[in-house]
Amino acid sequence: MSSHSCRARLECFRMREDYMEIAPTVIPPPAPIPKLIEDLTLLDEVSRRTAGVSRLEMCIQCGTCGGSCPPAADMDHTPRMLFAMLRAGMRRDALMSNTFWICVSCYHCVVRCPQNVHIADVMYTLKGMAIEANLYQSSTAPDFSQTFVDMVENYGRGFEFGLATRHYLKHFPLRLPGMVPMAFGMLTKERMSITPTRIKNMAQLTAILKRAKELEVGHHG
Amino acid sequence: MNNDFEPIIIGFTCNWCSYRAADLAGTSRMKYPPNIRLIRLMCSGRLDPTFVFKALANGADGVMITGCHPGECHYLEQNYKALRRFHLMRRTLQGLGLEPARVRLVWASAAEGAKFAQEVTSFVEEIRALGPLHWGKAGKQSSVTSDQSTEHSSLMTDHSPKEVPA
Amino acid sequence: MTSGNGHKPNVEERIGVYVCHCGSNIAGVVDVQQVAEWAALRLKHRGVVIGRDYKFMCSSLGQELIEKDIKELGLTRVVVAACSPHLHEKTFRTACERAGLNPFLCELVSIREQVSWVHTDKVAATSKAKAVVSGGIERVLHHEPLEPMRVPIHPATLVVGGGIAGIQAALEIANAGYHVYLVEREPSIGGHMAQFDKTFPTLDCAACILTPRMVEAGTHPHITLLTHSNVEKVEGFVGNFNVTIRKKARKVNVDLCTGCGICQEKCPKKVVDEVYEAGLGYRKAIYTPFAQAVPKYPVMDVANCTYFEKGTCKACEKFCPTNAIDFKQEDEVITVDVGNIILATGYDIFDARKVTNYGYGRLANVFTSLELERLTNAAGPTNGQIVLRDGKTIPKAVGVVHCVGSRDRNFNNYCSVICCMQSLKFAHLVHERTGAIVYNFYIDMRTPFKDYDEFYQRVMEEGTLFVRGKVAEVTDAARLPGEEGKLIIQVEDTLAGKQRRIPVDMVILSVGLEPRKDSKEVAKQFGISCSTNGWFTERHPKLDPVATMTEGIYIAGCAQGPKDIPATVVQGAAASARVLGKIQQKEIELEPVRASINEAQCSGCRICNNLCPFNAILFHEDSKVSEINPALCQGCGTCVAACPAGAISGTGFSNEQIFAQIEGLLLLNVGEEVPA
Amino acid sequence: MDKYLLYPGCSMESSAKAYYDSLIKIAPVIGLELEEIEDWNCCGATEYLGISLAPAYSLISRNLALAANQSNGSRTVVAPCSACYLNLAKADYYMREQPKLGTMVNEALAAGGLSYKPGSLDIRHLLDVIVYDIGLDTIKSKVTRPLTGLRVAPYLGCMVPRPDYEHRWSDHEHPVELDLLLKALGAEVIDFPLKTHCCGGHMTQIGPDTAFELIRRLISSADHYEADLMATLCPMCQLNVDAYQGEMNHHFGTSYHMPIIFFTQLMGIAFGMRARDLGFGMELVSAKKAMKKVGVEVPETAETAAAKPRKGNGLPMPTPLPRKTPKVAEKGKVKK
Repeated sequence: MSSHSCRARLECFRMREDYMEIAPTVIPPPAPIPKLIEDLTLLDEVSRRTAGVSRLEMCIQCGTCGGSCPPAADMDHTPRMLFAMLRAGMRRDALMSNTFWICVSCYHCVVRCPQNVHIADVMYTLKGMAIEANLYQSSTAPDFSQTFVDMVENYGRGFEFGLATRHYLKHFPLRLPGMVPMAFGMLTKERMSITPTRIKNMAQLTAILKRAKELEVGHHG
Repeated sequence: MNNDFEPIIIGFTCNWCSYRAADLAGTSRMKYPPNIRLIRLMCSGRLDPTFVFKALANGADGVMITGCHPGECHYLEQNYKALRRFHLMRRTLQGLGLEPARVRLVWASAAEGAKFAQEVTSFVEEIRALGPLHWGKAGKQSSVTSDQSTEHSSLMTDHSPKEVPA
Repeated sequence: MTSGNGHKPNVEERIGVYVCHCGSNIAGVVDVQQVAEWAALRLKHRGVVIGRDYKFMCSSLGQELIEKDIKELGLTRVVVAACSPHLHEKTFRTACERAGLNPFLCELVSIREQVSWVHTDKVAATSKAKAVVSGGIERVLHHEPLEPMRVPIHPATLVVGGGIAGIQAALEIANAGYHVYLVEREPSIGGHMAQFDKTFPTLDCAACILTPRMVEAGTHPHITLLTHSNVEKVEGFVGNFNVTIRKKARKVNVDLCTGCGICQEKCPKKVVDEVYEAGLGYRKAIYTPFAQAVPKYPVMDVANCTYFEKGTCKACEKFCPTNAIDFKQEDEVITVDVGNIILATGYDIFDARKVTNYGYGRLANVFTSLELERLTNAAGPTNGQIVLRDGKTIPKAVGVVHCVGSRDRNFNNYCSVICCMQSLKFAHLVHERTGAIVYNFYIDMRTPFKDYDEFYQRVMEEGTLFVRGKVAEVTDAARLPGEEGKLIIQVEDTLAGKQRRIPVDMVILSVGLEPRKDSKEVAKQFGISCSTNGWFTERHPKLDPVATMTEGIYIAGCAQGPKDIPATVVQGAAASARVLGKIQQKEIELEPVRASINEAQCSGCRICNNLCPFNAILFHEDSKVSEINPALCQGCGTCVAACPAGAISGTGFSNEQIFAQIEGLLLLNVGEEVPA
Repeated sequence: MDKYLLYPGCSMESSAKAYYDSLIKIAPVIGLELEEIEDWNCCGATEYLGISLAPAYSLISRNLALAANQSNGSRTVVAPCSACYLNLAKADYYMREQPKLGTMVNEALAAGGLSYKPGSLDIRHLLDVIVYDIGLDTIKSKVTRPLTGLRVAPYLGCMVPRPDYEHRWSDHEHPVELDLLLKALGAEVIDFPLKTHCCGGHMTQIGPDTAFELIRRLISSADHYEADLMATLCPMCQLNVDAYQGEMNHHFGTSYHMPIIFFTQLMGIAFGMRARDLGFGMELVSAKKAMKKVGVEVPETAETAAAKPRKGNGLPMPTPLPRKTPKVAEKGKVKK
């Protein structure tokens, strides 16, 4: 009985500490940098940037997404937890999560979700927001995406060999030797070209992307 | 477009769904513009196209027809008949040189107060953008003989009472 | 212009206008005094003799005000501007009636729900209130004194559906001394409840409590049991329905049959029983669905009978000790007269094969809840043994999945109400009978009502493991040690925040309830409405849950929406109470909102005939005109709008009334301002 | 048969060359007329959307605009690559559903002198076109060397049957189209439980350990069902399962050998074409042994490798749900 109440008191204490993190105005937190108070604009921002609709407000926290997710084991938070964090306005914690970087876009959660939440698209949105806020952890994924995008913006086409080598050299230099047989095989079987192809009307694509970027800034602002 | 223009809209509701939707909008204190005036019918199937023409001819700028959702009519399927008539009516109006958008059909269940309010709001805005309808206003006649036009316009501009003729 | 039929507005009428403050509900936004004064002044030439505003018109003082004016000022019409007519129309009509004015000469217009509560601009709201009052005044001028119609009520009742709801309703009415026709399409009454083993939360045996009721219904002198029968046609109206029923041929002469069961024993043809055994057991081609069936007579399944297939066999006939088998028996069509109808047609279960990620139909040891009911039932295919689909292995670990097909926008978005309790019941039964570890996977545990949550506590105490999370998939693709040869339930344990893979031997899908596949056709046949899902719509979701929009037709049980056995029984009893009330009245008063045809104007085109959903319009071949049966007509007015000759008018909603109201609303009637 | 606008996608030029080669070979046989979209660009794969919204959708939509302008009487774009198919379909769908997005994208396209009206094209996957437009009967009639005795695990991966905006597939989890096609070729098709599970996608690049686990699941399951090879319709799936199989084996200390072949290659074999012309030999996990089984004369075997329901004391299984069954589509199949 006494141990029970003691634990309960400890729980309370811990909960209060957690709460302090969220609401620093009540009691100043020990950390010198004040963390954000519940950021109620977060959910709205995510929806707006997800082609206008996310349906996150409809989530019933059933966990179908987390249960379906093939790489869930490697995620900091299951998608469901991430959505709860978004609704709680925990911007910093949510954007620092590796969850959306591990998402493999398999759409299992999307078709199974009983509330039709646009999960995969939300994951894309969060990637963009994390990059913008410079809040992502040491994941190599953002860099991979950026490298890919750079290539597409330069050539109009993906260029696997360049991408793979650049990425591996940068992030997994120790693994590269292990990959040599594979890369060698790919090259000798003519499945990888060493030189990239460029589309003919690159100027047109560049103009389109330039304009789109300007529009995007306006959209988010 | 004249921003001061306050359109008048006549709304037809059925007794079972859409009138109750309007009631629900009221009991939930949802807000919509005061430009709509409702007439209760038993069913949207009762809607005689002449009601619409009469309303438009007598000074309404738009007509909103509301009823139960298809498949939920309390008289089984009479709202489908309303739907058919609605399309016919729009075509006729177009033939008469009117914007078919002046007549709108809305399905609203008794639980859809919010939808009702939102539809009214958007319809008022749409009609406001279309501008006043001058159809039949010149030759307005009625069995009721009186100086309606002055009173009518005075009421329409009640927002600025100073314009009311003495 | 106003009148299509030459009915001129009679400004001889004396109208009283009453504007309600409703405390501050209306007066807070609308200048009620101004509205009342405006009406009295500017619509004087339209017959308004008095305009009053009052704090609460619906109070007895407010009503007395109207009554007094009717008597003293000789009012012939009353317009009340207050709340919605759905709330107080009856109040003010009754007040008029008390003062000697025909109640249908009163018009209630809404300036609360449609004005003060939805608008904020006081000036605009007051303007609108004036227009609304003006519309009411013009309309009331065209009102006519009406008398409610009275029709006699036939004392017999038709109950459709012989599940527990229908049985309960039939017994209540029969016990009160009135006759009931109980129609059931299966060979026996009993419904889904007869398939169950135990009922939650008391765990009493379903058969033990149901079969006495079934027997009572089967032997009751006031109940005519029509099993293996379908309703073919419903004609007539409240108090006077005429129902055609097809009694499908049993191929068994029930006058001779003793129900000894030898025919089923001897029948060589084994058929999977998709109905009673939920596809989990077999029956013969001639069968009674279960031992305690009521009536006890078997029925021949012609589609599967060897004799009908190949022309030889007749084993049943050979062995029947009373020569009751009759291969030549034909369907019999009967008609019955009843005054009221109760629809208790029940539900279907959700087809679990649609949730492909749960593998039902592909993975052998995934069962539905109904299949499990049969497995646990001592009279079931395994004599109550809970085993895997191989028929012998007892599971060591079992997962019960809640919300299958329910609360899911991909399937049915509603909660099926019973699944949580049903799943808890399975957890208890499986644990008790097999000693297996039982997991329950739930989204939210819903255990309202008496003793339900206590049952949840009990199942927890028994050691059932609860995992909060909707199951993502059930698979046989083993990935980790210990998964080989098992079914793996993959789920996020949302309370632990981790994905789990739980190997089990058996998965039970707690499938939701769905409207009967043919519920929409049935609704149409009986002239009632149903929701988009297919549940029958009640007259009022709270205050009139067993009546329908069609007079004389009541609903009970799961046909109205998912519910458990106690609620079903309550509805059966409630519907019967409503019917008994009607029967006691001997005759019924109908709202006089009806359409009628002016014979002189009718061209006999018959356009209206097919439009009427209630078949109220009859065409007289001899005089070549149509006529409306006022007792059948529900007053929707579709025919009025459609009549090309303008020969049909609808009481209460005539063209004149609507035209006048339009003019009123558009203020075409307003007179010159005359100094007071 | 109508002409189709082909959007090959970047992989078809490099890592999935075998897919492209075999497609070009089999197309004329089954009467599939393809015309490549002029100067198409990359669809952004699964990467661009993670960086930014408007540019990503504009990038995709440039292809749609080019396709819509390329008048050859066809309004159907066919994409053999899963990610390309999904991206094109998704852009078209979202621009229809969210007019704001459509306006924004068109504003961007205008900078390049292009425009696209959402909904003006049908975006379909190659398998969908082959099964529903060409039809299984036509396929069957062209088979000269049935793949009798070859146990194939049909593997679709994620992005073709999901999210399936236009409801083109029989199911999200266990679609039957690829199974039926392979059966039409005479192969023995296993009821592969992971047929729409993930191959790891880009995780082979950014988090190999995660990807290896996903690849292992697929291969071990296919191996468990004793498949001779996996048949796929996605360049990324093929690349991950094929090229990273060695690494995966190394990572887990396993020794799986599970060839993965494009379904178009198997079609070519069944049509009697030479393996070399169909891009065989480009796979890193050799399909030599598996393919040896084909051509060996074996009598016609059972339709499916799935175990028949056991007779005896067992309880009956529920009857399977009636599925949408592919048949020869009528001309001018309209958008739902």
